[in-house]
Amino acid sequence: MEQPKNFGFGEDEAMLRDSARRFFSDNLPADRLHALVAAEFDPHRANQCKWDADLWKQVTELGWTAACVPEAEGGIGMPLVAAVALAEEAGRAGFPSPMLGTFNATFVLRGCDTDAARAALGAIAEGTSMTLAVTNSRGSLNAGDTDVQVDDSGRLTGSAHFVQDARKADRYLISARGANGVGLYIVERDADGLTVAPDVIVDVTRDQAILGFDNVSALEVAPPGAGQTALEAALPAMLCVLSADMVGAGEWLLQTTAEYARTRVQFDRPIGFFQAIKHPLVNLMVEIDNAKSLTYNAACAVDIGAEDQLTLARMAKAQASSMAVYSGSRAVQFHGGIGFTWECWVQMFFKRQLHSQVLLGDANHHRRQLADALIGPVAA
Amino acid sequence: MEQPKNFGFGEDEAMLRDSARRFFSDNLPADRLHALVAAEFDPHRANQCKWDADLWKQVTELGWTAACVPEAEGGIGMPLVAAVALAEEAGRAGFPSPMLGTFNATFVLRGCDTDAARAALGAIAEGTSMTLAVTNSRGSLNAGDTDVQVDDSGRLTGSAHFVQDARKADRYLISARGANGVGLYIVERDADGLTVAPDVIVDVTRDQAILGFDNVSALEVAPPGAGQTALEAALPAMLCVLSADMVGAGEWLLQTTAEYARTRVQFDRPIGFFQAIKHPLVNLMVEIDNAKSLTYNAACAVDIGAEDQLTLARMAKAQASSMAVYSGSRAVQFHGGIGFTWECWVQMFFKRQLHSQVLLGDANHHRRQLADALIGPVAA
Amino acid sequence: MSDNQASDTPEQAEFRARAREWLAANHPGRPPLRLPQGALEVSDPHALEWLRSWQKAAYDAGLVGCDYPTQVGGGGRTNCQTVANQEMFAAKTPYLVNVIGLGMGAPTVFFHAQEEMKQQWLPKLFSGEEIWCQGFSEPGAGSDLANQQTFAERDGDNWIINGHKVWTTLAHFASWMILLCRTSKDDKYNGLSYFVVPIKDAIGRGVTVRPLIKMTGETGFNEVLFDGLVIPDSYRLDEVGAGWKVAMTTLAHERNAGQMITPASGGMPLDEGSGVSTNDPASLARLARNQLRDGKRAADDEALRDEIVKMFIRSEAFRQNRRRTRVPELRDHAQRIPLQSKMIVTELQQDMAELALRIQGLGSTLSFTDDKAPDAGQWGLAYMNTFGITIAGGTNEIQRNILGERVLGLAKTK
Amino acid sequence: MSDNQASDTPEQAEFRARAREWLAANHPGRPPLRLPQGALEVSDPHALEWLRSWQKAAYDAGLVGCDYPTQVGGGGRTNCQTVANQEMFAAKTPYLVNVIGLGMGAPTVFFHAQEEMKQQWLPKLFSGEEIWCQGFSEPGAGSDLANQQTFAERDGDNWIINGHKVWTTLAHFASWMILLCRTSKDDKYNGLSYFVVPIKDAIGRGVTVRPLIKMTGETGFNEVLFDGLVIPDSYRLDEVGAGWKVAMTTLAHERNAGQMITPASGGMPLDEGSGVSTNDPASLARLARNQLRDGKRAADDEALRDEIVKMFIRSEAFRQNRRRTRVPELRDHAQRIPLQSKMIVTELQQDMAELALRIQGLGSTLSFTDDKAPDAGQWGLAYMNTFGITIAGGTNEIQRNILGERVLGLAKTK
Repeated sequence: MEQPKNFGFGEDEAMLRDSARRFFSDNLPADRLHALVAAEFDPHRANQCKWDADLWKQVTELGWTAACVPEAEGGIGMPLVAAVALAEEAGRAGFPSPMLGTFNATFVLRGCDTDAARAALGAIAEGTSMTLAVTNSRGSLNAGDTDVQVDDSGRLTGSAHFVQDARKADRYLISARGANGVGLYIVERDADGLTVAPDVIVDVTRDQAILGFDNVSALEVAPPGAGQTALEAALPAMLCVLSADMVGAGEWLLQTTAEYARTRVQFDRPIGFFQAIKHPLVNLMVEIDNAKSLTYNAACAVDIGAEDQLTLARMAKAQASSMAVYSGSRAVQFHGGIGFTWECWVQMFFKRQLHSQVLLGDANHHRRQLADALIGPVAA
Repeated sequence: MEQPKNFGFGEDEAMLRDSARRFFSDNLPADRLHALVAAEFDPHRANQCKWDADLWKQVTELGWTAACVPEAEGGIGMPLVAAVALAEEAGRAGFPSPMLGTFNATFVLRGCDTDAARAALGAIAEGTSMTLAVTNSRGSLNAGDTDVQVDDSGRLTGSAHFVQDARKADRYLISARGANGVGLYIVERDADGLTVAPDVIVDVTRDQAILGFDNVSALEVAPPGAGQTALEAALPAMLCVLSADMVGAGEWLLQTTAEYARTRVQFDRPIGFFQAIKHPLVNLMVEIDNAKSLTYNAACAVDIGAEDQLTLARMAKAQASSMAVYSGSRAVQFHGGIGFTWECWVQMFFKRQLHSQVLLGDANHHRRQLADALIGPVAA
Repeated sequence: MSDNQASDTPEQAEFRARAREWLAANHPGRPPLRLPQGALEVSDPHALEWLRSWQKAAYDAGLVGCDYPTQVGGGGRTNCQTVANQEMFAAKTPYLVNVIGLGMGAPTVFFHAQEEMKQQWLPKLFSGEEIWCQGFSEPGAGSDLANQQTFAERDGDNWIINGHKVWTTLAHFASWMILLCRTSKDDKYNGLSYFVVPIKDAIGRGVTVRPLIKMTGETGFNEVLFDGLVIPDSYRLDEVGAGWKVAMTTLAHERNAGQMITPASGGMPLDEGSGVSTNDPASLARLARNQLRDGKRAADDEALRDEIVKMFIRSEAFRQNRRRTRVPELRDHAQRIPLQSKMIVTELQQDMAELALRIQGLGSTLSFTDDKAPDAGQWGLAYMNTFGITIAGGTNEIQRNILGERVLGLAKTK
Repeated sequence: MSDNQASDTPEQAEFRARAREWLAANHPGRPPLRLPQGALEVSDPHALEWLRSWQKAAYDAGLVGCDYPTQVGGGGRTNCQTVANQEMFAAKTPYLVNVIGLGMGAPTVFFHAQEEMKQQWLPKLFSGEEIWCQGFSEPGAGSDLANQQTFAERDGDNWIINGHKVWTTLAHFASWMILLCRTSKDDKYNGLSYFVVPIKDAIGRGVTVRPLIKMTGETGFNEVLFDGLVIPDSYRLDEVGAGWKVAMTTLAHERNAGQMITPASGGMPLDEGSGVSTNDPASLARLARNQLRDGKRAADDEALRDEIVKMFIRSEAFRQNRRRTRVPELRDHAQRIPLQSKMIVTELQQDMAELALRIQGLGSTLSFTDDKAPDAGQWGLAYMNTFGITIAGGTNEIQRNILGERVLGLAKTK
């Protein structure tokens, strides 16, 4: 299939991305992020959820979350590459927000051909945030697995695990199993019978929780049977958005460490002089560039409906995941003692990268799936 | 099981090793090896087999090949660690000879409880060289697979492949399938009905051939059924000897490259100043030390009959194989343009290492077997 | 498998038997509270007291400081500390808490202090009654040890100390610090001198100790500020200007390449239930057998299996390398393996912990303070803490320089 | 998938259509003899002639030198060489044999020679009538390009050249060499000057060409000795003492970072039967499906599968990186990706070939001159030849320095 010029990344997308970059550099430089999520530190901390809800409100007012909502539902109707560019900037800022979840929900809902889904997309365009609650207690990556049951009257019982930014999102998009298969449902955060039990997580820029459902009434957006299809169809887009976040965070780690290597003097030389620092930083740059190019390519493939979009998106996530671990590891190591402290901003991105690498499957998982596509299945 | 002191490497073994080291430094420094195997170069060369048969005769007269033959058969009765030390020195010299094959045959024959096997061990002690012919055309690593058949009157028909140093060894130790399973047989190099069809190989310090058997009369050293057991029992020892060869060759590559890095000046400094050279050489040193310690440990485990000897020997070969590739690769790279030429001695060891890594199974093969032993089998 | 006994001298054999007997009868059992992964992370005073009483018991039984002369509180034995360490490890004892004192303080004091000061300091160091810390790192110095800015100025029979040290592990409990500082600005190396300085007794009188928080959220190390601390000249080690030489004694012992073997106890699993040991690849294998990934056991994923086996191989190689260092005939260069040891073990631990996180999948997102975290969240904690050790004591980048220069004879990278 | 066409200018679109049409009618078909893996390995005069006739045909069709002015034999077009290269690759044409001339000689001459010399040299360079080689490397110089010892001494209107160059690929066929040499011993950088010197016509009159044998056993490169070669001053490029500056033009183009796009043809599989392409991970997958290891297909070994997939990912990333360089909005630094390209592609090829050898197992022991070798022994040959490219043109170690310094702004390692 012929791909569009420039990954379909045109003037509108560039303008949106540039405004996002300015927004974060004005509103959430790393020192402010640290003050927000790490400064008031409790060593025996409970499950924190520190974020700036006002900043998020501004983001929705700027139309970022409306970007990929179809024009028919009141959105801007931009391609996935626009969301990818925004996610890359958010990752570069370590932005604590329900942005990834809202993008994920957007692409899932776009695959649900129901009025309720269209209405939910409209709500997103108007600023409502969402997150997915589609993972069971064992962290299964199979869209068909869920610990939530839906009864005939559309009420949910059970639990959803590893729900990202659960205390930031306004609504949840839940997969639940009914008699005829898996359907998708929306529940408001303050719904009766819903409990949000926060996890204590390592990442200081996110929050995560277990949702408990006790006969909770829900809005059906995909009927039983159609839910799994919609989730699977949205997987390539979700992988792209998450990979872009990791690319942005990786670039922050690279540039911050390079800056440190330019200025920190040891043995009478800036440490960037030493190839033991210089060459791994170059290798990290290569890993980031690979992840970035694969991500934009995969997003473009999604936008044009290419057949191999899942293969290309898995490549992007596999590369982004291994890069993510490397970026954090080298940034801490090359910052030396300082990099090992809570005070240093590096730790926030280090942890965000570790968290991101396992979301939606790590590098190993995706490479195993890719092997089937690229080499052929293992003989029985 | 309690292991003996010092891996069982005592004064006798040290003396033998030291004399081997002196022997090679006197008789086969790298320039002489190059003159022997590489100087007369034919770009469209046929299957060469260049070696110094007189030097090999001296080696047998020094009693190296008798070292691990039991005293009862006229040998010295030393432990495997002695053969390992000799193989390490031979690898360091890139010694073209049937030494590895003869050691392999020694350990296989020690596991065959027959008079014919004991007599064959006696012949080894007296200077007869041997090599194994136990691999089929598909390079199977399973001792039970063979393309040679034995009939009721003990005559062999079929072919054995990837036979190492086939044109140097006096006799072949062949696995052949009869009605009651796999037995082991000895055939002289000049036997009637035997053809030796040389391969053209990359390694310039070895030769390799396909043996064709057309109703060849053979001496049975292990009856049908017992051959596979004897081959399998000798595998740990064979892995140790081969790993030791790779350790020696790796050390030659390390020291030669370090010497080059101490003297070669670029950008007004010896290139060893640069961490892009220094650190990989240190990493190579670590890989060699790991392989060496694992090899002596595994050999010691064989000598005391430890239950986990195969596990330990697989660890040694896996480590030695990955080290071997790395050692050759870095030596060529750091020698720069010179390292890329036929004239440079590095190429001989580079190719020997590539050859050794795949003999008896590469790193990947052994790690897969180790996984079953260390983690448990894969669930069905 | 162990060949420890096979090579014992008569003195070692006798000592080993007594140690084994004593340990069988006197293991302190499980602690009444949760201990951190290592002595360097101890921040709870109750944990300190429990560990200190174990160290005292071990010292009284002759298992700590065995090879030091009796005059300075040692056991007066020859090559017995190694035996003691082996037996304590085999008996799965808790770790010794005065780890900086034993590993760096004791040999430095022993080789460089005046006789009467050795007799004052060493017995309480061995017993753990007085905790020691170390003052090498400074905010601007990093791996360049000679770049010390903390200054000691002579004032008659005293010295007045001003400056700022960081990463001073255990300083919040320490009675004494071994301190490298500058006594002359004219010469980078010869302008350094080495002191032992009081910490606990001098707090508020020239010494301030402030905790630093690690990226894990744990405390355990500190920064120490000196503001006109006055100490007597008898606290000086070796000559004025000989600080660099003394520091080399400290560093050699830190890298396990010094003359005195460091007393080391350990082996007790931190978590009886899980049996997690972040040092042991068998823990990884167990984790993989217990962990589901995408509906399959992680232990059934061949690519992960391969990664786990690589850890087993590296771990076994490390053990066998140590064994080979005791065989002079199988060594190429006396320092070749000992100088690798810190670098290898720290990178192995880092890679093992990183692999564990990938085996855990989504479970790895949970903090050790979340009860649901697999293996009590110890792998994530271990992963982050390994950066402390790949950085501290000379980064592993510096270790590679040292190996390349000392063992392979390559030109100095400076 | 390709977005080549989508971004064409009108001129490019028209040119593309014509190129495509011509190529469909004029592909030269399979060669009558076995070609080596690349132009740099050509040593058989028959192979040279066949390849030269292809280059001449492509030049006459306007596919070589498209963006150079018509006065110097070029096509006088704008940004059409890229289009020609894409179409030739898609049409699976043979490679262009005058590769050093096209990639380094032509832009260097074009930007630095006198007008009449350009007109003399460039048309025959483009057509392949005259083969060019390059004289940068010397026995003692390696990656330190400024350390040239070959000396050119002024003698009225002439220069007299003495010295020794190595790794001069294609010198045995070359009419001309671009030559960096020293004209003053006083200044390392400003003492260099740059010349074009005759080779073929001067053999026996001050020039000796001797073949060097590569570790693979192949020839293809040489050493060239200059013993009093006399050349006119009109063969000098740019000013006396400007050699370093001119060399930067050469190197920038060698690294695909220069102003002129190098004419490049290719894509024809070397071995029609096997379909092996040592550039393509699909070849690895195919090899693994055909190869038995220990009774199982290599393609069923999950750890090998994982390694193969990593190659697919790196290969796809390389393709997409090149695509991204054409999107200014998605670039962070103009040179960031172009400067990576040589390093990445050479290491990818090296790693792919090394993996192939492990997939082949015992079959990898066989030389390309053994008929039984799997995939005609091309992987082993490719593996060894990749060291030529990880070393040549500035080792990849130097490439990493350049990237760290120019793109990340790190201090120069010198």
